[in-house]
Amino acid sequence: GGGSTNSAETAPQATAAQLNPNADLAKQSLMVTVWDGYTPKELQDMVKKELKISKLDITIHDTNETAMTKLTTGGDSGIDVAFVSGQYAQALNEQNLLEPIHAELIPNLSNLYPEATQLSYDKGNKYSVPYTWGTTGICYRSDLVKTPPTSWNDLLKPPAWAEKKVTLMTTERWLALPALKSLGYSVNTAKDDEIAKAKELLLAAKPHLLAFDDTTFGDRLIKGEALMVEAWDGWCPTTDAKQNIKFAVPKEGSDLWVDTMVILKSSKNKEAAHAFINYILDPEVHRWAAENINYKVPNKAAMDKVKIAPGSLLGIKPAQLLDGEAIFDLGQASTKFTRLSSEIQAD
Amino acid sequence: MLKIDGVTRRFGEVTALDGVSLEIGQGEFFALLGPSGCGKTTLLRIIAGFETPDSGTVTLDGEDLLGKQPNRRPISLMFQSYALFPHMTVAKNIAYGLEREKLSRQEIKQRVGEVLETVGLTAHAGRKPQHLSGGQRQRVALARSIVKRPRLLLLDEPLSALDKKVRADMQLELKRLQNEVGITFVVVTHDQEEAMSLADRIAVFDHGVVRQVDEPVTLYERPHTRFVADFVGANNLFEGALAAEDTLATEDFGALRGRPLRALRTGSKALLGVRPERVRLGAAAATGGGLKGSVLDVSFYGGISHISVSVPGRLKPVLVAVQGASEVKPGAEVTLDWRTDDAVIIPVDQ
Amino acid sequence: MLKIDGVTRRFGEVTALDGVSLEIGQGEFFALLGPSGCGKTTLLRIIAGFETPDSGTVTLDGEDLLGKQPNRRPISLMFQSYALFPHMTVAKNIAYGLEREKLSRQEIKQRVGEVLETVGLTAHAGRKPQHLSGGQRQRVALARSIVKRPRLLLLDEPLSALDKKVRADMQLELKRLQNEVGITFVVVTHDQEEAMSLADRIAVFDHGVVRQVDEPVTLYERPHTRFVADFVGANNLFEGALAAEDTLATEDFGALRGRPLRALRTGSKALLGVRPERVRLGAAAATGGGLKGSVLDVSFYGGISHISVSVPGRLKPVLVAVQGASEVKPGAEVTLDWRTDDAVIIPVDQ
Amino acid sequence: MRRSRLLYVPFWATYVFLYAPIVVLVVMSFNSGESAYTYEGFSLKWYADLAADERIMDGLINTLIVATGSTVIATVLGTLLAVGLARHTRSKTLDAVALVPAVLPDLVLAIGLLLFYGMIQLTLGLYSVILAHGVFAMAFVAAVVRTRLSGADASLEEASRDLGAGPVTTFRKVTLPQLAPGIVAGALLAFTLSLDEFVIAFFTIGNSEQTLPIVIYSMIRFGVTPKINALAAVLLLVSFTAVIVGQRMTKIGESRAQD
Amino acid sequence: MKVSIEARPVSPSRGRRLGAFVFLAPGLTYLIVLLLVPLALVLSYTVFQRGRFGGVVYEFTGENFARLFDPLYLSVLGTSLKIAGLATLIALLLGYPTAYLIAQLPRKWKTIALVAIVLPFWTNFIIRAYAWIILLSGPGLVNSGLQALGLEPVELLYNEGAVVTGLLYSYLPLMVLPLYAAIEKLDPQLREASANLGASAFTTFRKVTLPLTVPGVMTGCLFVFVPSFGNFVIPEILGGGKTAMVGNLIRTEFLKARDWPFGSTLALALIAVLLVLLLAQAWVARRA
Ligand SMILES: Nc1ncnc2c1ncn2[C@@H]1O[C@H](COP(=O)(O)OP(=O)(O)OP(=O)(O)O)[C@@H](O)[C@H]1O
Ligand SMILES: Nc1ncnc2c1ncn2[C@@H]1O[C@H](COP(=O)(O)OP(=O)(O)OP(=O)(O)O)[C@@H](O)[C@H]1O
Ligand SMILES: NCCCCNCCCN
Ligand SMILES: [Mg+2]
Ligand SMILES: [Mg+2]
Repeated sequence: GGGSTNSAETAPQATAAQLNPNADLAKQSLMVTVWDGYTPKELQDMVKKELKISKLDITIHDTNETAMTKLTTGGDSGIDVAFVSGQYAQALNEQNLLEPIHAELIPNLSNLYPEATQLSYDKGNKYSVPYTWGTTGICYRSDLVKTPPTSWNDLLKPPAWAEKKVTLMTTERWLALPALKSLGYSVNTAKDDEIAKAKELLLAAKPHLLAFDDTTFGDRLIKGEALMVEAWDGWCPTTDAKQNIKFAVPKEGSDLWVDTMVILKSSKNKEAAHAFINYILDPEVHRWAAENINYKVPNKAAMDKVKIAPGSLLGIKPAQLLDGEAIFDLGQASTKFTRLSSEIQAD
Repeated sequence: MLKIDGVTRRFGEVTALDGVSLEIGQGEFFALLGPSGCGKTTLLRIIAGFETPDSGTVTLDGEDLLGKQPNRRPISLMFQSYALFPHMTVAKNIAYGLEREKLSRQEIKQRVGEVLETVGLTAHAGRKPQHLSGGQRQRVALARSIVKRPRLLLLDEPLSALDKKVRADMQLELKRLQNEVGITFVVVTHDQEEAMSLADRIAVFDHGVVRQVDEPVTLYERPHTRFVADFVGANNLFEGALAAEDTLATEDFGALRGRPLRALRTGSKALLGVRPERVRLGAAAATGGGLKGSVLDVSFYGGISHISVSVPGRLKPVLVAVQGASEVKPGAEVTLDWRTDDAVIIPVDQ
Repeated sequence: MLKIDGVTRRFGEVTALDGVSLEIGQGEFFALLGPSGCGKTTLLRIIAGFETPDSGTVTLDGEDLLGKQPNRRPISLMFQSYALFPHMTVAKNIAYGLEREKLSRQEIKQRVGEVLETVGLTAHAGRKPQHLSGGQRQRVALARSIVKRPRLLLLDEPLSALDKKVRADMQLELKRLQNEVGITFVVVTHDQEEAMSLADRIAVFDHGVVRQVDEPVTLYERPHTRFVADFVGANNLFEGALAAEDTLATEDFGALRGRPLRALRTGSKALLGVRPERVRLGAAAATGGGLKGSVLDVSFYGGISHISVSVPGRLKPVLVAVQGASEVKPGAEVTLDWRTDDAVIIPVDQ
Repeated sequence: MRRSRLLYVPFWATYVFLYAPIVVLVVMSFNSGESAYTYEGFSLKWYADLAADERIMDGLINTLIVATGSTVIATVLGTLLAVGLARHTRSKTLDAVALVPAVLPDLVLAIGLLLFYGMIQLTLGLYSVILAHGVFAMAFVAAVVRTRLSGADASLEEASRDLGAGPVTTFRKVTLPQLAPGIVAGALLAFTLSLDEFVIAFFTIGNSEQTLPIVIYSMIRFGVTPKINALAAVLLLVSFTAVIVGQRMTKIGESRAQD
Repeated sequence: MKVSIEARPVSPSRGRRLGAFVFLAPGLTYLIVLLLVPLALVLSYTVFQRGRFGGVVYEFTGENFARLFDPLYLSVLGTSLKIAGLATLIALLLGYPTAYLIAQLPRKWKTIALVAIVLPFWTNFIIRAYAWIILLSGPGLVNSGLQALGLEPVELLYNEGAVVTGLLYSYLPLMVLPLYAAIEKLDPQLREASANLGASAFTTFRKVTLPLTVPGVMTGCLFVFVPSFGNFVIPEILGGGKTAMVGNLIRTEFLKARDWPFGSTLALALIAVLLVLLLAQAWVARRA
């Protein structure tokens, strides 16, 4: 594991607090914000028992955006650990809100795949620790499609039998992804002409879509309302017993996304926070999490133990994932994607 | 024309109308008179269609009225509480009914102008009702209902808020409408003089029951019942039994003279009524069959003076009316008498 | 007691009150009389505190009233529109003012009971105002303001919706309150008989101006101005110029006899007024200085008959009042005259 | 007076429109299948599921606390404000200010309050939501009450003053009862809006609490389950019961007040 | 009772100032602290710039306002006006007769009918929106019904019509309640007078009831239009993310682009549009 904490590249240097490895955790409590259903239910009790901290509160956010709002607005949010996607961790760090990771307090970092410590948004895990990772592809009804999709164009220019039976995601970076990839561009492009071309493609696609959706696409497939959807692997219900649902990464390539854990600089329980992350990275714990939430974890020790259910996408290997392009925050240029998504909607 | 037959209306335990039957002729000026709360407004509201009787029928020229929507009845009602539209000017309020008849703008304007002139509110045409005085509002309400020239006009206390002068003008106007336009009127009024002078016939109500329907002079001079005798105009009533054809025997005042209204058996209970203006006032010394009493109070009412005379054996003083200011003073001893023709003997309804 | 000084109130272009000054004494029964829209209600509202004069002062026993909140003035106003609380029963409406004085429940109950008895609504104590007839509502409003026994009671047309009997009872009650409780009254009424018989003094208003303040008989018999002569009671007016001490020279009727109200220069313009009940009606053949005319109309008003006689040279017919039903018939030729003392000569205000 | 029969068309249309989806929700809550769309048979399993869901139950309680608290604030302050605006000032500016929360997108108010709470270093909790909901709820109460007040008969208030009541007593005894239907409608509106409010609650609630809309919003993003239908059915049942009990209580109260 | 008589202006006096204070102070204080100050904070952002990674940096710029006039934002504004206007209009057409009839029901039924209007709203707006999906979607109830009748299924969901339906469903009670409050207080004698003067029920409605309840209509329209105009959840759920309204833009700027300055500027624009509408409405009301 990459334990170095002091070699910053692009990010402003954060100053590390002095932490006491022998702090009495019983005097500390934790508030963690995470997506609903993204940690197993029993985690709360187990953490308290294992770490002997006085209290663990788990609060829920529904999207990265709302987590960002909670963390960046106003005064002390009271949150110690937040689960956010990689590019948002990057943005938080840019705003100097994150505590550098004290690798010495997280011995389990060594369980991570080496690849997972060198991701573009945070090389060397200076301020974030990956929790899950995956890619984006096409999730489809193998029993209803005439031909299985292989290209993003199958979504963007759906064949007649899929007319109004496909969905794309609404969150702007993933909205743009199919178009950018089918045009052969980078998902992290900031070039106006490339974004303009992607827009044209998406505008042409809009009349043929059922909807823009990044939360209930799995449901729609199960009901048969949609036949092909843009999906994150973890949410593609390939294990659903009743329907034949499959997942494909289009030939033009896709992304690599990472959901991470970060520690807030404002936290007063930093030792407990590190202990919490360390506990998650325990192979047994992380394995159990993966099996329960159906997302792959970047923890080699854990993945080696994972029981993979038939049809599950947990079997995708890190090497395959690394074919994807990691999404990172574009700073000022990210507003171009906002505009793109507004233009698509308003059309 | 208008025929009301056995109409009854109850509100909870209150019986506002109790089997009322009336017939009102084409072009008649008909007045409803009766104590406060006796059911006058209720009757008008039934005719206009805002209240449904519990039983009974109402027909207009033989046609059933009760089944008709209020707006399809050729009837105008002036509400006792005016019910002016607060969001419309005086002129708009008045024009409202005409506009419903789809008259030309020209004609509406002209007729509104005329009626405004009639009620003396030309200067107020553009004002909203809330900026008018009480009497002005009443005149707007009146104007609004007469401007339609309906076949039947129901007026609920139309002039109660007006001073004598304006009231006289309005009365003239109502008479004119009756005579020239041939409108039939049913008017509620508590003002007896008004009823007497305007109406062709008057119905006297009491507790939802019609007591008597007659022409004014008949009603005044030949009341059928104690209630009517007492209610219509001032009256001095004496109880007793018929002694001879022209004589009522009373316990306290001996025999009193008067003319029976209808043939009565001697000995049957009856009431003698004599109007204040028929009572003659004499000096105490005067001999003869008069009642003796002493003057209690003299009050001056414009053109006439009312003298109340306390007569031993009577709770209520006897009222005497004389023209102009009177010379008698309170405390004076006087005798009272009247001509036999000036008093009526009324059978007592048992 | 109550002193009103130079009070003026304008609403836009309308001047509702124009420099009104009045003084009303302790325990007095004071009436305001005047045509509809002349400013009576406005004056009461100013005294009660719901309207502020544009200029002028109002004091009660020397103390400035205008600065005081309405609820701190020892004054009750009975509203012309009643303003009953629709969500309270009759009893609650009446008790409202007493509750504000923090009287004991016991006492409130008793006093409400008494006043309900007085206005004849004991049976209606538990009803809501919207379930009452017009006259019943008016009596509730009256009861509500008299039950407080304020020092000053302002009544705006308190009896206009009541029939004669109830009205007489109420008048007696008001008089009793004045005499026994010593309340001072300011009453607006359009009913001249009422004003005449109840009031100690009457102020006659016209277009926001006080025309004359006097005792009833004086007002009736000695009107200062043409307006008052014409407005108060029925009158027959003749224009002309003073010819001699007791004679008015008119263009169309020659010399007419009457007594001037005050010393007048011969030749100055004046008006002769003679009341209908003072006019003597003679047969046409009768000789002497009377006016000649023909009977236009005879109408019967309860106790008296009004005869209108058209006299050549006059637009308005001359009114004659006689007691009882009259024997003259329309069309009859008659002569009219009066005693010199029965007519007044009024200087014409230029 | 008879009413036009035509009026009943939109009247019933309104109720059908309002209740059709509700009926669907309730029927589907008894679905034995997993699908929210096709009814497969009768089952109460979703109710059992619901009862076991602590988050939903906690959310429900929090929501009721918030709605009650903010309705009380809004009703009291909103009514006072409406009367003040209608009777005690002619200021158009104040009128406008009172309407702002009603014309402001939730999101802007939410962000503004979040910034403001941050600025004064307020630790968020349920009460911060109550205060926040109070803002828009008050505007709604004030607007409804004002509507009723406009054109109300001012002479009643004068009569009360004349009978010796001060402004406060007049308000309590005469104005308030006259306004009652408006106030009830306003309070009902405030309560309803607060029960359902999501955005503002989301931003101003403490991190350890959730209101029901927040719970549902996060649950539903991952697909509709009939458990949610069961929740809707239970909420309806509770509301119905509350209304009927309330109705009974007022009736008892009234019959007592008769004597 | 006589009309709504003697509503003469209360003339100013000393006690009125105290009354004004007692009635106005609590509410206004509340609004100043919890509305105006927060709003000022947000609006002050309109002149600043977005930070590189979101939020705000305190450097002045006029760019945010310039951006507003981009045809993109103008077209979204147009769509929002159209959708919110339609929802408001239908709400009024359904809500007025409903409120009118509720107001004439006997007391007991009145309460029940009124509560029945708000009852559905004591569930949850998202659940209700999903109920519409069940009804309208491709395999949903309406289409199943159509198919059972042998008709072609129709596209009901994920279009502007569905958004209007959803908004209407969400805000209909906000129309009915103020209308009810306004209609209920009308003196029934005014309607009687109108009928007596020959007006049909409809004319009475048009000439008497409606004009006298204009304040209620205005309030109701405001209550429906405003939250519809600024809505973003319903367009998202029922519009399938294919329809953008101003609310979506603001939401996007605040939450996704984390461009608070521009988000605030959009919010300001939204408030400005509403203000213009309010003023226009007031002007029309005064002329009428
Ligand atoms: N609020 C107001 N705005 C404008 N004008 C008004 C207002 N109130 C009264 N007026 C006008 O002022 C004048 C006096 O009104 P006031 O109510 O005092 O009359 P009044 O003598 O009581 O008449 P009435 O006997 O008809 O009740 C009238 O011409 C009336 O139209
Ligand atoms: N809506 C109602 N509910 C209950 N009782 C009523 C209602 N309307 C009238 N009443 C009662 O019915 C009786 C008759 O009322 P109505 O209004 O017809 O009297 P009225 O003869 O017009 O009296 P007034 O001369 O005082 O106006 C009264 O006792 C009244 O209290
Ligand atoms: N149920 C947990 C949802 C987590 C969603 N992760 C989104 C990944 C895209 N960054
Ligand atoms: Mg009546
Ligand atoms: Mg008046």
